[in-house]
Amino acid sequence: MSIIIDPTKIKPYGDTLDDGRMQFSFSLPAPANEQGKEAAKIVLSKMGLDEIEICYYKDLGEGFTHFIAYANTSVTVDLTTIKVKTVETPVMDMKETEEFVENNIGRTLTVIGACIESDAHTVGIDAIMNMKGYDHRYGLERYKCFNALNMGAQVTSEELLAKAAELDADIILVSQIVTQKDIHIKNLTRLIEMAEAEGVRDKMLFLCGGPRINHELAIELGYDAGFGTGSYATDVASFIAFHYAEKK
Amino acid sequence: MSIIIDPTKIKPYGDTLDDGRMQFSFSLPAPANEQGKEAAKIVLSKMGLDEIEICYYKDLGEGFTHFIAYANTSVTVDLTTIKVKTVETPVMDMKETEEFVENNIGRTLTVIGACIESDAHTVGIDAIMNMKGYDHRYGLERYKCFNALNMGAQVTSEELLAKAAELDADIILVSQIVTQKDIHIKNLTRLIEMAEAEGVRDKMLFLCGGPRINHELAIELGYDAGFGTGSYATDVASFIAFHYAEKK
Amino acid sequence: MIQLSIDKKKIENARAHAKEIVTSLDWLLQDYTSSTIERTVLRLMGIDNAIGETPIPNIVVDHLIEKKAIERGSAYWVANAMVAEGKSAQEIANGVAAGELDLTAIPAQANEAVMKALDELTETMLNKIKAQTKYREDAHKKFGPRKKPSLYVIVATGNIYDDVVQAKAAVREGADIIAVIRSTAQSLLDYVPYGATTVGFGGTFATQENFRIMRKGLDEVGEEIGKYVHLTNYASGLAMPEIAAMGAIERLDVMLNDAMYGILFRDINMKRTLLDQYFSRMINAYAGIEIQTGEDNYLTTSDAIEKAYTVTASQLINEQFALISGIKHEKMGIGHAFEINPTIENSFNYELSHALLAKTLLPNCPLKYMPPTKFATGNIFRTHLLNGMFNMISQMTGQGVQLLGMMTEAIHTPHLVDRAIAIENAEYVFNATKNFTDEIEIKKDGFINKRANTVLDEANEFLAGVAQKGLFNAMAEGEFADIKRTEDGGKGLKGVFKKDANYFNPFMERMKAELNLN
Amino acid sequence: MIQLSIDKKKIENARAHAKEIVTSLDWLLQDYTSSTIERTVLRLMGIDNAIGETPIPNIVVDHLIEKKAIERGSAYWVANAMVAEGKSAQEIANGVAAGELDLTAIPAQANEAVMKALDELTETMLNKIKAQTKYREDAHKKFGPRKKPSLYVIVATGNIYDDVVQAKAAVREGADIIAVIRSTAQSLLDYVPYGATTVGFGGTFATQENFRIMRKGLDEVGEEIGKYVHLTNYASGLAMPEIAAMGAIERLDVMLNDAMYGILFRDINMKRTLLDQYFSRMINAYAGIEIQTGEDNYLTTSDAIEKAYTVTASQLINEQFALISGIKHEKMGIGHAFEINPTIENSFNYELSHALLAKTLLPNCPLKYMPPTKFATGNIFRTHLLNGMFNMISQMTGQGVQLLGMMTEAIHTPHLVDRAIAIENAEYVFNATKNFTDEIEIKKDGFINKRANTVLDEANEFLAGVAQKGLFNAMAEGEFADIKRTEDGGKGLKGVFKKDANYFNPFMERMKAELNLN
Ligand code: B12
Ligand code: B12
Ligand SMILES: Cc1ncc(COP(=O)(O)O)c(C=O)c1O
Ligand SMILES: Cc1ncc(COP(=O)(O)O)c(C=O)c1O
Repeated sequence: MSIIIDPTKIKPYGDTLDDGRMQFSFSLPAPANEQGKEAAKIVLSKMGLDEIEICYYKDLGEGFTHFIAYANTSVTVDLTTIKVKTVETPVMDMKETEEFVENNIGRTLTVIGACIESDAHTVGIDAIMNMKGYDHRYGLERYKCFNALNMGAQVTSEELLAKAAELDADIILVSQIVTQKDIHIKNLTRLIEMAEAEGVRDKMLFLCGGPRINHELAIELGYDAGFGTGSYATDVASFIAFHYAEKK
Repeated sequence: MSIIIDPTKIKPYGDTLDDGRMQFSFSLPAPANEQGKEAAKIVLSKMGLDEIEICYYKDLGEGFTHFIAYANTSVTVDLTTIKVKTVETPVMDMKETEEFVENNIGRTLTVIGACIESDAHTVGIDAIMNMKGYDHRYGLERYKCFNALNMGAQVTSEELLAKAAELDADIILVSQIVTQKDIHIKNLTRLIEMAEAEGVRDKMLFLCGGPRINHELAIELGYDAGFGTGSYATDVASFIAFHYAEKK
Repeated sequence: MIQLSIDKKKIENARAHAKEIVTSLDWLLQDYTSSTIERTVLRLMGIDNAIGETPIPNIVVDHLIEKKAIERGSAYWVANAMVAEGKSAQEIANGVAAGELDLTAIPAQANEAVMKALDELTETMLNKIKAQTKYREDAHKKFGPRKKPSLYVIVATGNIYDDVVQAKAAVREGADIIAVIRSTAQSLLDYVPYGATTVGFGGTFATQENFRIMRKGLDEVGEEIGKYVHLTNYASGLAMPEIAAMGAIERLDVMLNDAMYGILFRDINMKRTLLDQYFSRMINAYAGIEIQTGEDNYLTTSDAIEKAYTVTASQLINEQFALISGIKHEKMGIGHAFEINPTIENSFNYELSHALLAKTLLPNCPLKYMPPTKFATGNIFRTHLLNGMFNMISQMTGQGVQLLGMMTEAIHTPHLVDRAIAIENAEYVFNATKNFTDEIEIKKDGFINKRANTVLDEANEFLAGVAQKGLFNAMAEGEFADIKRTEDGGKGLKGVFKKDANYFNPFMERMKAELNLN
Repeated sequence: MIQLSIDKKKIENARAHAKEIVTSLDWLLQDYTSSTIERTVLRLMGIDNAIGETPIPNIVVDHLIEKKAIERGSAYWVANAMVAEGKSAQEIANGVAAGELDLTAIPAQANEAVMKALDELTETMLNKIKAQTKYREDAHKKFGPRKKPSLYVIVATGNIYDDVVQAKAAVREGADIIAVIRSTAQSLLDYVPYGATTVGFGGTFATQENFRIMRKGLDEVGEEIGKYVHLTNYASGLAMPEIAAMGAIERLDVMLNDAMYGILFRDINMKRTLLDQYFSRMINAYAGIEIQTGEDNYLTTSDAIEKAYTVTASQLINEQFALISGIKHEKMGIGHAFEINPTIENSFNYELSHALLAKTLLPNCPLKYMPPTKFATGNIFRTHLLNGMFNMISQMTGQGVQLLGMMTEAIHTPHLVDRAIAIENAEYVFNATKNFTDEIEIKKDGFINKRANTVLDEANEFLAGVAQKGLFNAMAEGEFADIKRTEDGGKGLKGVFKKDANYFNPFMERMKAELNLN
């Protein structure tokens, strides 16, 4: 008697299976009155929604009005056909990784990290690399099996690749936090193209991370892996370890 | 150099004219992982959105996940063609209405109000009718020009029409607050059909109100006017006064 | 904990007035019974089921009313028939329902035999209830006590099976208490619907089957996550004690069970309501069920500042009615609400003052605190923030049960995600301000303290007036919530009966004895 | 107001250490100048415009540097040429820019004539600035003082014209201060870009034209709604005093102007930054512009509890640097931030303690309070609630300027509606808790009081250490924000020059005199 979900046709859920109910909030250059409300309804109805309820609106000044609405979509998604690329290596803690590398790779790996180009947000790459770590996980600098260098913020792709060549790096870690106007895509693409041009793309692992990055996007951009919000040094270290063990 | 809006093609506005940016929040019967995130993206993309950013998701338990997203719509609306029916009579204060009725109608009008059928929410109709009023506006009971009776909650359509016949009412006020499963539409329709069947529809003004009611909907349902959130006794009293003055 | 500075005398006075109001109704509570009380007795004797929409307990009691035999109590008649026919209570009731048996026509059996039959039935049912109480206590021993303030959320889909899914999800997110909202106006039904609800309106009916389905769901998820989850519903309206009995049997943990709600807000006859609440509360007391009262209802129609004293007065009256039914303070979820207009300057200070007054008057009660509802708008962001301030006041004043505010309060009954967001809100605020009140003192000469004293003074004056003229007269004069109700008006008066000399209610007797009531 | 109980001695000690740190840099501040200081002088003399991307003041100063003549100060050379050629400052500068004039090749004119030319220019510009100050003061007389805490919101579209629309909308909704966010890393530009920005990144450049455009917009909407709206931007980075000068001319009201931000967070050479901030603050002081400092930056990378003392230490250092430039406490918007991990138990108590400490140390400053940013997530509902608690702490501790938190902080630079929702949040909370602190006292032996004392003790110890080893050595050892900077490292050192005996800066002289600085 419990509710039964058909995974080939899932829909948004408010409080009844398949009601399709969603919440919307947006502004329009329209007046804060019944006419504006109607305009807001039309926006939603053109998006294929019905049972549209404009439950709130407020004048924002300068000719704009804010609307909050609920409405039903008839869109369905087939969950069974969605295959997303994700990092699938098991996650080991620091000790396990150290032992694993010792046993399976038998040498120290050199890791170079940076937040590249115009981006100055180092907290993310620091979380992965710094000695003191983040959320009770030590960063790569503390791992015996890694020789880790964090170049910090606003490092150009040129500088990063030069340093990698200098230290004969095994792994490159790139962080991109700012995403306005898709700047992260541009920067990440620039780096990988430069690496290809220099013929070093396949000599190293290229990993990237940031709040709007996931594994799928990273692969698309030509990287070996991508790590989003809530990633830890353990995830990255394990991925590196397994990858190099396999390669060997 | 200021931004210029074309009213025939308005679009949602985030921070740049015509960016089409909107906020979404919804749940899906999908896992809280990259696959679920992709499902959420597909829902939005099937709604015609792009630049989709799933900025948050959280496991709700029992197989459901909550998603918060921003995305751009390409939908535009022509504001110039939207004509909404609204109550257009000017709004007078109590004193003005009393004088207006005295001068232009010359008799006391009988008003009967009720929250009909299953609905027990009286605060709305009380706000319009009760002596003490609401938000610094007295209710119709205090107007010298009205003979007002508030029948309260859960009054059946039959009872309401019977009372109207008994008192030879001029105006009927109906409140509907509960809107689940469109119960308000059903109730309002039932009343007006009953009035028609009894041949009294045109003998009285039929006004309705409630948070999901507007003038347009009221007209559609066969009423003379509708009043939504934020209506006051002054709005209703003025409408009645002008209407009867015109009729005379 | 922060303290108000209030003269103890004032509190004693107010309480004494409330006690006077309640004890002056002794004549009613001791000498009268009602149709639903008698149906409750039958249910406790094990009689269940319905024919069409009509429950068999209703058929049997209506039969006794028709035969003018109800004054002796339904227990005797059924037991007498059982002895005479050698059948079970259910079989006898079925016979009546089928029109085959006239209970009053069966010859009187030996009194001892009848009493023995009743004793056995009483013993069986009370043991069953005790087993449920023990189950609850054991579960708490195993999993620890309920959090304070507890997170209370409602499910209101109208389909009990959907409700279970939503309830389980809420529990996983941190809910401590699940309230299954009733289909609207069940108060007015002079019976308890039968079976599982799948298309209720704004909720499901309070039925024994629904109780059972939800209890099972909550026990499952509770075992899984290591928590005893409380279940609540409404023992309210024209079938109040029957619902209480079902709750006792199906192990509900909390029951909305107000002494005066039915009179004021549902126009149920006052004698009927007061009688029914007396027995229903006794059942709750016996089963270790925590009751909750409905003071928030005053503030949905009246102004929360102007009429704050009505909340206080009602709290003290509800307390006295609970005490005479054997409910301990630890199980009295006396109610109040965060319903001050948020545009008012210093609304936070007002709310804090009112909430602190409630706690000061009823320090050992798991107070039930209702969220902002009236001033919730379609602006979900603003409503979410109001709920945050409400949560903070709760944490600051040591409320017992926090009815979580929903950001969509002004829009729809809660969606799955609304509940999750509400729980997250409360958990953040409770944790962030956990020991805040250890850090501060309330100034004696400040507004908060003065305001609480003013409200108490007003309540005191009000209660004194009511005590003087009597509760019935006060209600007739519209003293409560501006609503006028008369002693012989309202629904359900026909179901009130004066007991005759032979009247016997084996359950009430046993409960009174065990609860040490006179 | 609530009070901490803190030994006055401790505060005096800490302040004395900070004073020692700052006064020991007197040799630098009195004997050196920088390229941007000299460009500022030129701008104040009325030189503007750019050739391609390069502003004319840069061309002239670079010319003097090349000719090794900058040590005498740019004012003299231009004035000398003006007298010699009978041209305006701008004409002379244009000549240099065109490569037609070598300022050092022009024969030295009579000293009196040169001084007179400078006097006139100084007089003109300082009168212009005074007129702006008077305008501001008159506007406040007409419309009343700024609210406290003031509502401060940012506009950051990257297009100054879009910014104006959004700023006006925000003002209509209640904003008191509009901050136009700078295109990222302007700090590193050793010049001030020219003209209006329409495609900035994460903001528009701080340019004189942008200042003018926004000032006009705000004056318009302000007149309309009857409020004087404050405008703010960043006087920060390698062109710090030039931006301050432009702000003074275009009537900005507030300027982000930190003494050490550039050194620590932008790797600008320490001598350069300290020199530049000295003159820039003097200009702000002269123009009645309120400065704001950037202590929040420490907490975006470090833990807000562990490193709370670095905020306190920086506040006291910033205070001393401000004082020696003539800034009064009423115009010192010393910074701090609500950046404690919200999952921490009693995070509210910690935040209250820290915010109260700031207020206790700097009771007369319009403290600038930064919102939760680091722990903002994509969950807009939760972030909105955090902002509500942040607003409450601000109201409770009498902050001067509330940088409103945006519910979309973790997602994008604010949308039009995000700002409106943030303003509504603050207005509700401020009003609801308006006099809350009149109602309570902080316990002397409680956590909040102890915590504040601990932070102050830690800051004291830290400042004592820095005072002992000197600010430069302390920075070299990474004592600030775990960042190591050396005296001769970092950007912009090449722009630092020792003044020669004939050095003359007519604006600094006059400002010092009028501000009563030695
Ligand atoms: C702290 C902060 C700053 C600090 C940065 C200090 C520093 N040294 O890093 C300061 C104050 C300097 C700053 C400045 C600016 N910021 Co800022 N900032 C933030 C803030 C508040 C927090 C970011 C953060 O530290 N998160 C915590 C870390 C741990 O999370 P994370 O970065 O996502 O990292 C995790 C994962 O993504 C992953 N990861 C990240 N990188 C990598 C790399 C690898 C290899 C791997 C494996 C994993 C990985 O692992 C990490 C741990 O789990 C955000 C808002 C927010 N709450 O997100 C805005 C934010 C990112 N900033 C923003 C902006 C616009 C700016 C400015 C441009 C503003 C301006 N005009 O001045 C400037 C310029 C900076 C520049 N040039 O890049 C915007 C970006 C908008 C967008 N989507 O593009 C945000 C979202 C704020 C906003 N709403 O406007 N900022
Ligand atoms: C107060 C209240 C109650 C009180 C009502 C007390 C009373 N005597 O009215 C009580 C506690 C009894 C109650 C009960 C229930 N309620 Co109720 N209640 C509310 C609440 C909190 C406020 C409504 C209110 O008073 N608003 C203030 C008034 C002034 O505004 P208004 O009604 O919109 O009226 C204005 C205009 O609409 C207009 N207007 C209204 N009527 C008319 C008529 C005319 C002629 C004119 C001209 C104008 C006009 O003018 C008024 C003044 O501006 C809302 C939530 C909310 N914040 O909106 C839920 C709400 C309306 N209730 C709801 C529900 C589901 C119920 C119950 C069914 C729950 C249950 N299962 O028990 C019951 C049953 C009631 C029933 N049978 O109808 C839902 C409705 C969901 C929906 N959209 O359908 C809401 C939205 C709450 C929720 N989120 O679940 N409720
Ligand atoms: C005490 C009490 N009983 C019952 C109810 C609701 O049930 P009904 O609609 O059946 O009266 C409420 C609603 O608030 C209540 O407070
Ligand atoms: C004092 C100060 N100056 C400047 C900035 C930002 O400007 P830029 O990116 O040019 O350093 C900040 C940013 O927080 C700041 O705190």
